[in-house]
Amino acid sequence: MAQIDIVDVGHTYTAGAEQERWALKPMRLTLEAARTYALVGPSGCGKTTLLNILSGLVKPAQGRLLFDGSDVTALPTKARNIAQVFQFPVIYHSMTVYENLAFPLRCRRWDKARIEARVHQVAEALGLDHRLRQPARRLTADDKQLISLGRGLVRDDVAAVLMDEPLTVIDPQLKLSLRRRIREITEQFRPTVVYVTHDQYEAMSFAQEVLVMKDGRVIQQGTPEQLFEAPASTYVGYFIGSPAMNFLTVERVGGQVTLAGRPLAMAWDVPDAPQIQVGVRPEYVKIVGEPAANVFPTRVRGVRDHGPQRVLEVELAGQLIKVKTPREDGVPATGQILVELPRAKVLPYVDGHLATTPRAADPE
Amino acid sequence: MTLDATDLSLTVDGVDHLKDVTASFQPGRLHTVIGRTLAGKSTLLRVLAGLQRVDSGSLTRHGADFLTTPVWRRDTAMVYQQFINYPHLTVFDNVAFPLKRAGVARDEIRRRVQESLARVGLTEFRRRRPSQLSGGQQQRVALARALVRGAGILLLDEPFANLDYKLREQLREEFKTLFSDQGDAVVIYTTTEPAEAMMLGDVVLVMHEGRIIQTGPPGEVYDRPATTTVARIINDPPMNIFTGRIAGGRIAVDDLQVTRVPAHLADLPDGTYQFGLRAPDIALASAGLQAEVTFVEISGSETFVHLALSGTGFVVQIDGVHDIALGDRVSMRLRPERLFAFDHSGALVRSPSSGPGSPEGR
Amino acid sequence: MNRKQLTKSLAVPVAVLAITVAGCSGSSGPEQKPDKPALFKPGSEISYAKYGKDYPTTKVKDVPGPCSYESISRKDYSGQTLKIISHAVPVIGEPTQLHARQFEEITGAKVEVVNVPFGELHQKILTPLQAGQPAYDVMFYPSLWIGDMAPYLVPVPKEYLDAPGMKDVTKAYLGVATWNGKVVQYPVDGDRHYLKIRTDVLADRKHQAAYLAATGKQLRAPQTWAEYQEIASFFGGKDVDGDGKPNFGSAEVTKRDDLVFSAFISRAAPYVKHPDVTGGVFFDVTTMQPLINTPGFVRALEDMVKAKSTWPAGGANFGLGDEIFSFGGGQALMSYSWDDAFIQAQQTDSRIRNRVAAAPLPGSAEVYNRNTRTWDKIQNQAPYFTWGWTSAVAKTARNQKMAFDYLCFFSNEANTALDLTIGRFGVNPYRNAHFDPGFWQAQGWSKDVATAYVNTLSGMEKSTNRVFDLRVPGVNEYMSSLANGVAAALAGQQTPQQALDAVAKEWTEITDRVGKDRVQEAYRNVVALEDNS
Amino acid sequence: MSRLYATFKYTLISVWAGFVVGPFMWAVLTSFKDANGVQGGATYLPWVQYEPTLTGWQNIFGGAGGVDVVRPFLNSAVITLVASIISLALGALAAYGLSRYRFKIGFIANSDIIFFFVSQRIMPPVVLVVPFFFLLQWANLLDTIPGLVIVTVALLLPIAVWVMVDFFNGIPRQIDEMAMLDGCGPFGAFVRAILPNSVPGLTVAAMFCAVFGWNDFFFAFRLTFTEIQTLPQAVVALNSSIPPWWTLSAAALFGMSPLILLAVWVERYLSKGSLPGVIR
Amino acid sequence: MDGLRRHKSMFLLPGLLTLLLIIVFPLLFTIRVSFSGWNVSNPEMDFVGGANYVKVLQDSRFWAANLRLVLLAGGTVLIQYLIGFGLALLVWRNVRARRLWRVLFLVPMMTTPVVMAAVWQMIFHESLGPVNDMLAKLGIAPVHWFTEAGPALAALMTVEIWQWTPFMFLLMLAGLLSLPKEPFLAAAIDGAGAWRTFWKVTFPLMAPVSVSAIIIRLIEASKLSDTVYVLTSGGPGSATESPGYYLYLRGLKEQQTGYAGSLSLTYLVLMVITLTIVAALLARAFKVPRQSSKAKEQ
Repeated sequence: MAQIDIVDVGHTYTAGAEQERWALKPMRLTLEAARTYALVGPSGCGKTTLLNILSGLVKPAQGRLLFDGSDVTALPTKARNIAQVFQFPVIYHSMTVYENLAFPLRCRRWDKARIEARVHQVAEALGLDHRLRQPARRLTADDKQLISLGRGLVRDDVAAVLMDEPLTVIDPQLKLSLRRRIREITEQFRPTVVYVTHDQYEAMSFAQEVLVMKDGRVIQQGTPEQLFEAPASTYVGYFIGSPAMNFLTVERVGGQVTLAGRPLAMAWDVPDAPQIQVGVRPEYVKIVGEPAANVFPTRVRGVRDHGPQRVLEVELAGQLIKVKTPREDGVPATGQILVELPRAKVLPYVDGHLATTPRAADPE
Repeated sequence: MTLDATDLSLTVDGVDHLKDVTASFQPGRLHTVIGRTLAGKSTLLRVLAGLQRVDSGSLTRHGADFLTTPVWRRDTAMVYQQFINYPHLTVFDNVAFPLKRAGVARDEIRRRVQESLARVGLTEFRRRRPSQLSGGQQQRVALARALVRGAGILLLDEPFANLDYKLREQLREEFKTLFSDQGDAVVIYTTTEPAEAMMLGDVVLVMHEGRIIQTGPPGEVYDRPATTTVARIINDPPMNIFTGRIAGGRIAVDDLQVTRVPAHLADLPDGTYQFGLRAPDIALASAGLQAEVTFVEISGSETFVHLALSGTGFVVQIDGVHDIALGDRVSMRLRPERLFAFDHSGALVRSPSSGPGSPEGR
Repeated sequence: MNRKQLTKSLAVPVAVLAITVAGCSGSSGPEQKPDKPALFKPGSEISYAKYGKDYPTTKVKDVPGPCSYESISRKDYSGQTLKIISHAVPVIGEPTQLHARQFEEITGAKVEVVNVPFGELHQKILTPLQAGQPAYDVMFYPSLWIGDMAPYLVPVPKEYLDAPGMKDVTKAYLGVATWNGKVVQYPVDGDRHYLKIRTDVLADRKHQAAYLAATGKQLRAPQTWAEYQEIASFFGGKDVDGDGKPNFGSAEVTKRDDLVFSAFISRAAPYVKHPDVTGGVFFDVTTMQPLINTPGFVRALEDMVKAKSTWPAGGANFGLGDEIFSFGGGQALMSYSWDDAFIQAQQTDSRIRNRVAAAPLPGSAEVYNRNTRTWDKIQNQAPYFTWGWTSAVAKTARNQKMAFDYLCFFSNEANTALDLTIGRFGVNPYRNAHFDPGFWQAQGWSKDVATAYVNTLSGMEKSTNRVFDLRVPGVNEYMSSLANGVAAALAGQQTPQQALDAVAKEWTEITDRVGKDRVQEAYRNVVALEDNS
Repeated sequence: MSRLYATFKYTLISVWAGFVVGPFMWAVLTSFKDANGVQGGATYLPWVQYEPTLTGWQNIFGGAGGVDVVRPFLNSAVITLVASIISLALGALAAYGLSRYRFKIGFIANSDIIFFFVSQRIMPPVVLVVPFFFLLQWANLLDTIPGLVIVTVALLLPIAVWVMVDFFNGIPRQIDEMAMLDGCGPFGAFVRAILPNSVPGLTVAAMFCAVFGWNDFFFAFRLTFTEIQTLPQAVVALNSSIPPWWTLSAAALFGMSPLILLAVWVERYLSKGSLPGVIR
Repeated sequence: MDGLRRHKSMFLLPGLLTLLLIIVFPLLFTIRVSFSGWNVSNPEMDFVGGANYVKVLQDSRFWAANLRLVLLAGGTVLIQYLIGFGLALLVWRNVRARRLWRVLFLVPMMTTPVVMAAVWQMIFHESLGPVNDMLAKLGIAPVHWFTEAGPALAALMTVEIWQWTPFMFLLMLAGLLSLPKEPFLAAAIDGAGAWRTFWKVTFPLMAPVSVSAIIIRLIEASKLSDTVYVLTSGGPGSATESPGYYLYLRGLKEQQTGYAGSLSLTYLVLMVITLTIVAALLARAFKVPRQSSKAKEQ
């Protein structure tokens, strides 16, 4: 397992295109050894390009890629010592489970006894130890994905395990259990993992750190909690969390931020900018009975029953926001309610970017 | 104008795909059919559409036999889970297709197609082919095509299941508006997700292994699931079900006292029950039952923590996203006032929404 | 319905419908238009030159008569179609095409010609005839098939038999065209096998001396098959004519599905045709016992197997064309078959023009007497009149007059004179007029060559110990069986005796299948030709 | 890729290319020879080793010494085209039915019916030709284009079914279902929703039909007399006991030309990537 | 779409009935004629019982032809498969002038077998053809292409291979082009070399295509007769006779329709049995998964 340094790596598929149009804008990232990372973003965000650069399928137009400090930019896939799990389960049809798992080791000419020991160890972790003699093609898709993973794990020196949307073709009912097993196994073997997905749930459930990508850039890197609590941009606020983060345009009068003519207190200094938005998660907006600081009157526009919670859509100062309330609180009887925007949970955004904390991982 | 199914049954290779399905679908209402994969939801829709024969049972529309009516005369539109459009036609022609078949005048077609496309937000894509669109856009085309005809029966087979969750969220939001003016159409929507059933449905039908096991308004089904199976299906994450004993005013799982008997269960005789508790109704606390974190999932804005409590698994839902490491030991606290009680066969005995002494049942 | 009825119900409609269809389409009578003015003056000059540079520029005079250009050009056949099947181009197929085009030009008729490889011709003609399908009006085919074809042919009408050109056909070839006393085939070709040699080698003093030194014998045109073998093997593989390429002793037609049976019969003739024995060569006509495996035939096959060493590469699979190219092209020094190779060698652009000679087929020093079952030591010669192309008009022909007019035009004196000089046409002398050395000298042949040629041919007409083809129904089956046997022996798959025993067995089966009486009756005709000559 | 491997690879490719081209080259050389150019032995260099002539080519375009190939060419084209269209139409219909519906006639199921279609290719032509002769005679269709078309359909239909069943199986059923829901009858759904999306499959089937239809010699030869001649027949008519090799070569080259163009077209299709999905 | 029972026949029936109409009569006719003595001089549907079949059993030439077919069809198809697959691999990717090669490699399949056989006949001509001429230039004695059994078989097989390798090439290339990329990447990641990648990835993935291509070719190759007819006429002797050509000889050339009928049926039954067995064996040999013929996981 290796530390991966992505140094000014950028790529374009059309030669000579200006950098603004590159599929992957030049970026500098460090993925620490033995951690799990998820690349998440909508299709076309550059996550697959980045993955292909890591696997060696794509040679970047510029920049260097270092595995534990050594430059692998020019090396072919075969020489990079990585493992990869693909969207479609890839197994060797003509081989048994055992032979599949032993294959990378046989290619490396390990001796028989050593192979045997290692394969059994990995198979046990995969929960496939009792099926080693079966033809691999008879397994279900989720077990095949485990074999793919296992082929990477048998190699004790693998630099990184890349996973490219590994749950795409898995039956919805099995997705959870497979994700769980993959996570358990990676926690046991602790390789460096880069997991690509377009599904935020998967990314946040799986990875220790999530990299949100958009338009060829990594717009935020952080733990799931960081992404949720402090989205670096309005996009991340929208992209992470369901329902999405509420954004309200506020005014700045003197040193004060006001909303609907009332002061809005925040735990942060607010920069001086012509257009300021504040973000607040629906989970943190509270319905209160009494006016107080940071409490605003609103009008209820709609109610959605999600089961355990209801999502109220309310109008605040001419802007719609969502409020999540527990089911047992019932639906407000009147159309007018008061909501509190908790001081510590209201974040300022300028030009779509969080304006308090340094912007993480934003290449400049 | 109702669509009535009576005792529809279909067995293929010894497996029941439909078993004595009886349901009445009302005009102007949105019915959600919820069930796990392969519960028979799609089969039911296909039977209603005329794409699948049945072994027995009857289907009537306006009181007249509908089973013998061929597909193309059933006045039925359908949206599939897979993004199914005519690959060779442009977006415009895709939407115009059913109108052309119905012999609608050219100007009228143009007007209605444009209107429909505008409603799903695809006006600027009308000249593209489906393959040049994203998954979400493709499904919007399918929706537009289903809508444009004003069909009497509208079937939607997990239409958003293959979209990623942001899109799913968005289309779900739009859905009610899109279908608000379908007038007297019978709308049937299948899903595996409780949130969709809750949000969209006027009526929820819960399907399991080819049978409809409960029917009712969403809130009703949610608050009073008839069986443990319904309780699991209608909740995400599935309701925690555990077997315990009521004895001496306490509820115990094996030898572990987990909680006191809440008021609404107070009059239940001592004995063994299956208890149900929703994931949000368990809290992580500083003190309480000691459990080990086996898995953590993050779903939207919630964190689902899977816990093992002396061999029994529990799922706890907490608001917000939290970094919790696997293997941690945490304390959890059940909210006894939210407990459901089921008998050994799984039938609901008492729910939190019913007062003490009021018997459950249908 | 029982099985018998079922099978009947299957066969009957087919047969009935076949007959109905045939009847219907045959019933529309030909329309006879009045004559139109002639396009040719009597005795005008005829040449093929205008049809391309593949044709000689030779000019001949149109000979007056009912079949002349002048007479035929009076006929008006516009709006009518004549359907002809012929052999593949060029052998007989090309003259069929050429004369069809001319016939179209001068009569206004539309002529459709289909050309078919030799191996297919028999069934392609016979199948529709037997099925009653009016497929062809005029058919060109090997004359020995007369036994199969005769029932479906229109006898040549008297007016054509009386034409001067027909009167001039030699007795042998008119005999070949006759079946049960009626002339049913229209003679267009006269074929026989004879020997062809290269005089620039065989008559060369140097070579003669060398040959004498080596064998103690005079080098001359071989008189016997043994001599033929000796000469052939002496010169085999050496470049004796100085063209830089090796020469070979002999080229023979040996391809199974081509005409190997004719070559074999030529080789066998002197061993099996005893001047004093009558009653058939292939069968004993009284018992219809096959004689094909008697010692004479076996000896000939042994000779042929031995001769393999003298053939050029591929010589064991030579078709007629290969033989022609081999001898006509100067590769093989000797060959025996029809005229084609000889005419090819005498073409104006040939390298070996006038360096060749024709001679009678080799004979033998002894002949098998099947009555006494002994080999009689006599010098024996037995010319083989092997088939030759012929033509005929089908009974189903819509306009029989037009069909015969085409044939008489095809074979009119002017056309025949030109056709005879084009080797690839496969048209060979069959009229008395053709046995005139002057005619050939006019084509540029040297006097010696022309004289030897004419003498060889006319000598055969005069011979009294001749072999004719097995002109009986099912002849193709007999010959195909014989070809199989010969091919098996040549390929070394069987000994000559084994091979011919198998052939004899098959021949008996064929006779039984075709009907012994029918075959016997037909064979009597052949035997009569042979014995009465 | 190492240099050694590249050399090895291009050597192999060139060797096979040479083998493929050889016969064509020989036919081209021969088509410009005449008897003198042929009978002395093999010659390769025109003007040096033999004097080139156009005889062979003149002979096939109306020269008196040959067989005209223009009319046979047209006949072949018409027969191939019509028979291919009929086979594709019937084959696509049947394949669609077999792909979408379950048939059960006694113990016979879909796979058996498909096998029945495909198994027709096992029949040696010799088995069929005599009965065909009587069949066509009965229908008065011997020596006619319709007659040959019928027979050719019997040869091509199995190919069309074989290709199309696989292809239709690859088109989602939901598309035709949707078309029916949209108001098309089963046939309308096929024509309006499925056929327009079957172009790659139909193309491949059409290619095979063209190849096998155009190249049929056996049936055309035996079921015609003088009226209808197909191109292979015209070429074989030159296979005489004294074969005019130059004319034969010219005719052979002419006869293959349209299908060689087909090869170019198939390759384009292959490179575009539409074909690989069809043949599995 | 089982709800549409009534409409399904209208799709199947036109094609099925057409084929039945065209095929059933010939088949019944052949069965009937095989019990008759129909021949050229006696073209009648009489009844001779099983006499023809007894003759078939004793017909050593027929059985020899069948055995020969095993070599001719089996051998050429195997070689075609190897070469076709090899060529497809060569021009699959990373090759200059790829499209030129592909067209070139397809062309022979498009040519008419009888016509090409005539051209090959010139080429193999023992004294006038270029093959022997070039061998002579290399100092090799002329090969008796059509007059010795061995060379004749070799010539025949050469022509068959020339003509039909493109068919294999087409199917195999199409198969290769439709393969997913991931397995190859996976093999590269696992550290497999070219040889191992071929045997463990390419070959197994191509197994279903291989099996169907081989079977289709075997079906077509078993009918081998046009080429024999023009090229060798079955010679020398009967050394290159295929059953198809032998049937043609008996049935059409000699017009022993009845006997040929019984030969045909015997042959047909043999073929169906053999091909069925071969298909099953191939599927096992190539380890083709039974449930699906598609290479990709779904």
